[in-house]
Amino acid sequence: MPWDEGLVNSLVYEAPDPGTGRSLGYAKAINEALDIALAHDPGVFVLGQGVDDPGAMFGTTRGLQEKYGAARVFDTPLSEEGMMGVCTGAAMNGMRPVYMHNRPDFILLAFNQLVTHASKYHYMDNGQTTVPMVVWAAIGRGWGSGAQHSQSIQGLLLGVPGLKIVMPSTPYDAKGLMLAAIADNNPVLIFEHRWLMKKDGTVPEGFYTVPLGKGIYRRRGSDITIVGASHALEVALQAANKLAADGIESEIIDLRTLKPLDEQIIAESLKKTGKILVVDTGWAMGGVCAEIGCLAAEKWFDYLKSPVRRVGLPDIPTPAGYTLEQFYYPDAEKVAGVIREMVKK
Amino acid sequence: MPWDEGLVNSLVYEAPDPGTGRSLGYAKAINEALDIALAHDPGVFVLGQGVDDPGAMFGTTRGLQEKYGAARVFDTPLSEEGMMGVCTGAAMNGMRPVYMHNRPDFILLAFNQLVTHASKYHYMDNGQTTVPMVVWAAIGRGWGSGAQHSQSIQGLLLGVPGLKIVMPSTPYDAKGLMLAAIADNNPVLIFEHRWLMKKDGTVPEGFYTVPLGKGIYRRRGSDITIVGASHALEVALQAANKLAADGIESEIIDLRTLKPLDEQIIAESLKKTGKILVVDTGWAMGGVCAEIGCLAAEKWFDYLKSPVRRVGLPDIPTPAGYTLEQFYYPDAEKVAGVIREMVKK
Amino acid sequence: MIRYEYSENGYQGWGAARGRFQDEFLVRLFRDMLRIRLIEEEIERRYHQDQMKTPIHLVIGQEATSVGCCAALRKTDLLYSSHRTHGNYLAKSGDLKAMLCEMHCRINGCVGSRGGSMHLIDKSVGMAGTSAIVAGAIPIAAGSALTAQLQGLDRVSVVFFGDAGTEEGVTSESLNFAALKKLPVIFFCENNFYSVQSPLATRQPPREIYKWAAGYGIASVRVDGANVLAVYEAVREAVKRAREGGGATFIEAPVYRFRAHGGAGDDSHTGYRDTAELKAWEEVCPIETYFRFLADAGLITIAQREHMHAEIMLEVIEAFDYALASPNPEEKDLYAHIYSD
Amino acid sequence: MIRYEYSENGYQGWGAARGRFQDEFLVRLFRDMLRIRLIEEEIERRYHQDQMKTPIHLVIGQEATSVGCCAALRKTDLLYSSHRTHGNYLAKSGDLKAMLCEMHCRINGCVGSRGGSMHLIDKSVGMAGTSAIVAGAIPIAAGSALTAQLQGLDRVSVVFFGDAGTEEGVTSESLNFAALKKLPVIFFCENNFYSVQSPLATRQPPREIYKWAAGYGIASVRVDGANVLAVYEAVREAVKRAREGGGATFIEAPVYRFRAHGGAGDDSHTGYRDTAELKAWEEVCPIETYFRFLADAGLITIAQREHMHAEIMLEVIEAFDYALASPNPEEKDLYAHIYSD
Ligand SMILES: Cc1ncc(C[n+]2csc(CCOP(=O)(O)OP(=O)(O)O)c2C)c(N)n1
Ligand SMILES: Cc1ncc(C[n+]2csc(CCOP(=O)(O)OP(=O)(O)O)c2C)c(N)n1
Ligand SMILES: [Mg+2]
Ligand SMILES: [Mg+2]
Repeated sequence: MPWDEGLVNSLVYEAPDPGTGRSLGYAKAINEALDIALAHDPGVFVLGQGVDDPGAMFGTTRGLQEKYGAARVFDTPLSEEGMMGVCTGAAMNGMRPVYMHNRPDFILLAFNQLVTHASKYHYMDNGQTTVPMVVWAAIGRGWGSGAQHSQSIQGLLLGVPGLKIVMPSTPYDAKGLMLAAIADNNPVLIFEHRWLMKKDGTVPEGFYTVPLGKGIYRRRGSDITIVGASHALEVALQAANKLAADGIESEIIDLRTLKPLDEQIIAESLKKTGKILVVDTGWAMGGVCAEIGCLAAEKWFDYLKSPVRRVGLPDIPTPAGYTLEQFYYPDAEKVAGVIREMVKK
Repeated sequence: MPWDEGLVNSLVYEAPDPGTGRSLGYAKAINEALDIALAHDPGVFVLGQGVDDPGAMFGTTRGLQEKYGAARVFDTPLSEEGMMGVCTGAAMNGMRPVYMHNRPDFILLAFNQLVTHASKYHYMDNGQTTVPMVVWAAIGRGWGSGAQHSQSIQGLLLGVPGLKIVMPSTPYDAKGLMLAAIADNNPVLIFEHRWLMKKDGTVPEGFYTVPLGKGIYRRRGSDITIVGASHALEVALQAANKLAADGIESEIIDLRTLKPLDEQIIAESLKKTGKILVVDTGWAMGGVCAEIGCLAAEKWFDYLKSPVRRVGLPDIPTPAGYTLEQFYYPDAEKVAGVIREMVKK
Repeated sequence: MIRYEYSENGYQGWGAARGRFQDEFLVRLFRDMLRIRLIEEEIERRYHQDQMKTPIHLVIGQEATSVGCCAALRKTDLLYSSHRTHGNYLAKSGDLKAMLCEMHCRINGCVGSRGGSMHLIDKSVGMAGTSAIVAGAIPIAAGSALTAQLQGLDRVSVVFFGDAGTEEGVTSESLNFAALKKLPVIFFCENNFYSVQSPLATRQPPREIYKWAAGYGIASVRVDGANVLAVYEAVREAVKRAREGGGATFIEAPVYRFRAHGGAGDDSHTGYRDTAELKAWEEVCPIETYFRFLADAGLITIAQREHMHAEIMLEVIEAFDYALASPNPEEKDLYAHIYSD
Repeated sequence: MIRYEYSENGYQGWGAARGRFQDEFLVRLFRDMLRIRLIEEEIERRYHQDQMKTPIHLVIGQEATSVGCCAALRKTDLLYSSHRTHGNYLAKSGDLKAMLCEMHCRINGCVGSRGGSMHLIDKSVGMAGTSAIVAGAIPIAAGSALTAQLQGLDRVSVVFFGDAGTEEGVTSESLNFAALKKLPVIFFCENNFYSVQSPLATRQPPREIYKWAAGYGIASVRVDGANVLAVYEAVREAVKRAREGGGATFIEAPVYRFRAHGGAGDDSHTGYRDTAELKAWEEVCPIETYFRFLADAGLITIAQREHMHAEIMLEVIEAFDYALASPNPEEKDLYAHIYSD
């Protein structure tokens, strides 16, 4: 079944993860993180539709049931709200569930448990309860995913107190952030992107974490600050590398965690460049782009030399067809165009 | 049962709806709108938990079942997702459901039907289907509503293509926007606020609509532009009136509709004042405040003379206790303080 | 018109109970019910003073379910609850002072004034979590039971909910999962025939709730919710099943709330239910019928009851005084526990 | 290991059918199934060419349910579907060219290239809506039925979904509401024992799906999903009930998909199901068993079948050619229908 595969393979990743050492695939990096967590902590369990099937959730859960048993790595009924509640109840009692989803769209079924329960218990009962759980999903795109199988929902959840939101963009981070998320005592959402699943990168063996709430520079430059995460950053990097030939030097910040946000790194860069472009895999309106754009105008207004810009999805449901998708999703060309305009100003 | 009542009555509404004519209560104005719509269009039906009970959804649905029958005005099982789907299916076939909720929190149970179905069919099947439905809810506050009964969720929905979002602040608007929402061929969310339910104001008799997507000036001034809707605007008005004594003249825009947004009126005012404060009943982060704040920095950067500011809720779940609530919710004093700071700059 | 009738036999046929249970135990059940009643009546009496700025959902008339159930549980068993928490919290030995402090929005409330009456939680006694969202705690209790199963504990998790709770899809999902995994969980449905002011008939087709639940392939029973011993026995059996690996049980207990859905006093006069219906159920008040049963068995006298009453009232008044004298939160308290370290 | 067995009797005992139905009708059912099969096989054959950039969920092996059901419906009755739409769309007389254009992402696709194969919709023939979300269309169909009831139409709404669809809470909510309101709706569950690669046993406790559905107080039956006549009869009865005001019906039809959950070809070799299981079900292929039944009854010959086959293939190839020659969308097309006026 070509389902996304063709497109995934056609993406050229021009900026591999820096550093030397073992190179590993993205999905395998997540697989390693889960393996280490399961071995390390008997409280960890992994669940989700098909985590034990031959597809193994893009390979991220491959071999885990064989190794840790069907009690700790298990398939679920098609009951997203119920299973989110089950995870919440388990987490409230000392377990560390990792609940895997093929697509973020399915998490919308569980918003009541996620937004009104998991994220609130710790505060609501005055700290008696902690809810250490990880909810993982891979954003769909391409091959007819369409309006109901392609939604990036991080923007919908950004405002919800008590949650943490992580969006890795390299195999290194995918592993390190997963381990950090599992270790965290709060509900942590990890949004992956399908098109990163076949990316390779340097991944250290064994246990390490990438701290939640800390961004990282992926490219240094002084003309403009580009802020984002996950696959949107990949596109921005491609645009930035193109523009370097014209002497435009972009500074690119990979936020890694959208909530809590690393404001310091953004401020530092913006102070230097005076220009900020926010990119996201989700709708530009009312989501991640809006929050960071507003923040810039609120906290770092004096640094700003030109209007804040955002590149996300237009205010339109995702069309399924291939040609329409090309018009719908911003590509490196489009991002490069925005950067050019901004730098000219 | 005092449940909110005490607090509702203690609010003094210093700025009644302008205009002469009949004065009517807020809930009664909605009741009239529903009555007119039911009489006018046999496709309209009204449903929700308790719409036919003695409480009658704050009185908004009082007498409607007696007048239009139990087939068109009916109570529902506790099945928010299911009933949202029922409304969607009915709307797809030419009906105009009005689905009433006591609290927006309950709509979180129905996000899959609302976000992934109702809002998308029209686009997804190339315009074959229209989904004319109204989803109404009153934001809870006070008297121990707490984290699970007080959520303002407009910010979570702002980014979702295909939806419209309305937040009235006067009885006049409550009636006129409800009639406009019912007449609209798209899914329209109306978020009311419990503390407005006892407000009185001028309300014309008979049928009229307040157009969706058009804001209105509630106060003219040249020192600062304050943008918002619903009860947040009420607080801002109180603050502005206070400050007028000190010679600070705020311009206040009632957006009425958050999506689609009346950008023109904001731009017009901001051009004059150069300063913008966005207020909302929801979390300041990632929601309505963020979107409008970002928009200002993106589209009207050249007008801006000082940092964009926002006043919404802190990034904390709502505490239930009375004293904690006083620290949690921004009041007129707090808003006045922010305005003062902004005008000084 | 009486829409919903009491269809059980009270304590008829329970004469043998005296032999099966210790006298003290039987009397304690009475005291526990009476205590809940008196606490709630005092809350009700003081509610109009607006010192308790919190919604209340009284269990007056529904005391036998909480007391009968908790008598069959260990302290380490976990109880989850809905908006109607008072009876659950008290029966599970939740601290009364902490409860009243919470209801008075004081900083030493059981959840620091963050939750109010819908979030009476005291983990030290296994009162483990509540939800103000109908059915919200049901999958959470299933998750709690999964934990016990994964950790090899013989702990049982119980969740209380109302008849309307069975209409939420998540309840079906939870029953399915509990049946699939044979979870040590008890789903306790207090069917009081109303959801706020909506009668069951406007929300569910004619069918018996416990039979519907049996469709998930778990043990499911109906028990007289006005009979504390019947409830105790049903829960005891369910607990035994759960501890022995036999999986989940659904219990439907028909009960009747003597007060409005929320707030103080009855609201039958508004017309959604007939006062005659309330009157009929008051006749089978779980406290009075049980008192007569105990008195007939010679286990309690009126004088003893009066003494018990006075003793409880002393405790209650003291607890109210304590709550009223307790400090309010300060601004800094708002900022604690936003995230857990 | 064969985990899920065919447990019905094929066309044994259906000899009398010939008298009950018109010959043409009986042959048409065969042709309709064969046509779906041939269309899908052609889609499958061409899928690796990557001209169809859309997920496909083939119904090869499950043709009898769509065909038997739609034969009992009027054009004005409405059909709602899931991700597995091809059979539903074709059986409800959806336009083949528009379907293939949609699958080739062409602007003249049945939904203008916005939906792909999971959103084959053609309202002109009552193919009224689909959802790519499991169980997503179920409450929508209930809403559609409510509309008919409110408008006094004798229109029936039918919704297809898989076994996994019964695990979603919203399905329970929909059954409850349909039972409560006696809605003219048919819940058609194609139980193919798998959800993607997850067997039923890892998702549901041992119980029969149709018996569970009966717990909602609606008519509920199981019917042989490999027998087009049995399906037709069951739906006819359900339609009659719905039109006469008798309310909803739940139909469980055990079926088997001969291909992978999605994409072309079988994937049994990956190990989630035994190839022997597939083989066993292929033995009771709904098309071949019905062909033998018709042939035995003297209603069709091999030569006639070959002619039919050729005729269909002509239509199919033409439709593919048409789709391939059709124009792609342009940028402006992205912006139509964001909101409705
Ligand atoms: C999901 C949801 N919808 C609506 C409400 C409002 N509400 C609060 S309590 C209640 C009644 C619930 O009835 P039932 O479950 O029978 O419990 P009872 O109050 O009778 O004990 C309702 C509708 C809610 N809290 N949650
Ligand atoms: C809510 C939701 N969760 C998960 C999925 C992913 N998914 C797509 S089809 C499918 C299998 C559904 O199985 P079933 O309902 O039995 O239908 P079948 O494919 O067997 O016809 C799954 C899990 C989805 N589309 N929606
Ligand atoms: Mg009830
Ligand atoms: Mg299936």
